[in-house]
Amino acid sequence: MRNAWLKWTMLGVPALIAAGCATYPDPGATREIAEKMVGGDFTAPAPALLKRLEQDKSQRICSKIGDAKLTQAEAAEVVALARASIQYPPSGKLAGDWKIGSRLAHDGAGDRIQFGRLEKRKENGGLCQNCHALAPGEVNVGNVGPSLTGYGAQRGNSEAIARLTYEKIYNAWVYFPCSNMPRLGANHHLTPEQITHLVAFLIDPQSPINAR
Amino acid sequence: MLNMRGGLAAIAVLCASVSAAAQSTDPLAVGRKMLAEDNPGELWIERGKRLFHERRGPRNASLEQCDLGLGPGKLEGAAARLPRYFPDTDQVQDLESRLVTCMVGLQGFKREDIVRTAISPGGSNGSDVEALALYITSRSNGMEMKVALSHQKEYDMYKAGEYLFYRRSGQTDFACVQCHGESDKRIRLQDLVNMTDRKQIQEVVSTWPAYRGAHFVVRTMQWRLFDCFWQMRLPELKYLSDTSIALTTYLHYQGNGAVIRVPGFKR
Amino acid sequence: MSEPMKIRATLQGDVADVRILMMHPMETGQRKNAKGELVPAHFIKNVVVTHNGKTVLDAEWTQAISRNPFLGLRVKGARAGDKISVTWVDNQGDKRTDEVAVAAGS
Amino acid sequence: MDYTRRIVLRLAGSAGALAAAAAAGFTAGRPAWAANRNEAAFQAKAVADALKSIGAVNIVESRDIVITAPDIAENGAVVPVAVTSKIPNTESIAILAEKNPFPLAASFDIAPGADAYVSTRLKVGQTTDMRALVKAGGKYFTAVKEVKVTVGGCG
Repeated sequence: MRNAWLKWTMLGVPALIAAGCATYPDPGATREIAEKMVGGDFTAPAPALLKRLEQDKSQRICSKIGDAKLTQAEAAEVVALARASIQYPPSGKLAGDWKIGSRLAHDGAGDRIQFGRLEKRKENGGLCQNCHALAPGEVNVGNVGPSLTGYGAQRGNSEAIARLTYEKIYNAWVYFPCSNMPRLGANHHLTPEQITHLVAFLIDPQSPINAR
Repeated sequence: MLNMRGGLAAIAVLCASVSAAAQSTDPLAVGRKMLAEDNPGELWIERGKRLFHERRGPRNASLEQCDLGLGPGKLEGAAARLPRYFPDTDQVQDLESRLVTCMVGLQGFKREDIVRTAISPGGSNGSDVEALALYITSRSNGMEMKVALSHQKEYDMYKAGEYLFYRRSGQTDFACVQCHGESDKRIRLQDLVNMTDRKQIQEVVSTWPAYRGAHFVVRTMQWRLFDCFWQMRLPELKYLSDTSIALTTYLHYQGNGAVIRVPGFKR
Repeated sequence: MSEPMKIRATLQGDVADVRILMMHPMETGQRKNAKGELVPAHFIKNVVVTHNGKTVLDAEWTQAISRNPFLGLRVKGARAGDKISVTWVDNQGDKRTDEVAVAAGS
Repeated sequence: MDYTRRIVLRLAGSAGALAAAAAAGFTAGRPAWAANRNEAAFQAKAVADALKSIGAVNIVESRDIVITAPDIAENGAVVPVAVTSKIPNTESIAILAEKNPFPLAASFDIAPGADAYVSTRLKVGQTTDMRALVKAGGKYFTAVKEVKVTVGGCG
């Protein structure tokens, strides 16, 4: 019940209108007011970086307010857009080097903007550790996303699993439309090659994530 | 076990000593409690008070005539009702926005100079605005948050804030709600507040400005929002922007009833 | 030009619980500022706490003490109104003394 | 904002800063029970050397020393540590963060008959044993507690 209390406060609105007071703008007006704010309220060291604030179609669909639900048609559209976004590595090899993947999974930096500077590095981190449990016993891990401990040990490391895993990292919305998981490949936060290393980190039997 | 470099044959008895510290099951709890009990943010309050009453700026004036919504110089309870609409500026303003209006209007400071230095570097002595914002808010300590929506612009701000809370963009596809929409979630070890739960919103909005342990300075709500957008990999949120005030209006209004107790202590 | 310390001294039985916060950078001498210049070492070396003029604790500190330091101690045989005085001296010769009266416990 | 990370990394220091720091003294009017600053001990890079400089020999592990500190510290730049000694006639309490470049972080001389309790906050570069060294009745006692440091912070 995300916004139960909020709904409760909304009940007070008609009374206010009756009293001749100001009231909440309608959704269209709200959108206009808020989008105008977004257009003027941010700065970036390069104008092109301001484009990050613009929403693509999927992001617009996925920005549901409160408890509003995704319709089936919307979900289907997000999935179709996600499916179309996926690009595979030129080599065709979907599982790379789990050691590189481990480093990436524990790296939360890259591409942030503050005090007039863009945090540009050789490559962006994979951000995994921020939200997912990784190797058994690792303490400094988040829980916004599901635990990945034993990911490969439970699923194996077949070609089909490698492909599924690659696609989930590249664009999770193929399988979970509008989930909290960033579309790391589709948004060009990670390269296809980086994603193959993360795949290996998840499914390789040697990877610490699959340690017993 | 003793784990030391070099010859330590000097130690006579080698039984492992057990500390009585960790009775709690949460391994972080002991440290959090010890740090929060003695909050260095307290050191900023005196400074903010001095800055409020001192004659400063090109006009050599104090802030004693600053109207934060309850009349010139009236500080008790003022922060508890912010953001609010101010007819003289025809704007909805949060505490920091209104404070800057006073520093410009009464003391003659240049707005751009204040804005440039308002968010201090980590490990500095902090900015004047940070100290003033804490002092002013501390004058509402023990009082309930009581933000009202009555002017049309206040309603507009509230709804815009709600819209922005759920607006996803950028390369992480994040809106606020992606990290602050569920309870008992963490980014690494850092607890995330569920900003869709009234109790948790109240806990947050009543404890800013706060001493941020990792930065060794007092931080404000403006900073909190600014830093979230940084982590989301979005462009920099302008200090005192409408976006920041909309989000603050949205959160503060939902936090109504919370009892203000600043400075908070954040890890 | 140092900021005053924040000292709390509260009676619990005949022991004063003393908690001291100080504003000080406690620079290690190894940190670089935004311009890439080394920030010189600047830290409190010595802290002395007295109870009605009599020293009860004499501490030697290093750069390993955190920025905006905290010191907690307990003073036996204290009574409400007793004077607790704290003096710190840093490696650049800066010095500060602040004093409070012991408050009755709640 | 990786301020914490930077400050912790740069804790790996040189003896120079400490030596320079030795200059300004504060010894005048010091009571007889308070020792002068033992610069050699503070500049020691190994725990054993620090203990040697202090003159601590025949150190006995004691359960009468209680170290209160977090099992896991979220922020290595501010690790709270409190030490209580229940050993009669405690004269001083020293705190050593064993993995720090200069392990001896602080030393507290306690007036005869005063309460042997101190609480402070330390910068700790990495997961370490936190050691308390107590001098009481001319003898040395010790206890340790491990503190895991995750550095924390975003990014």
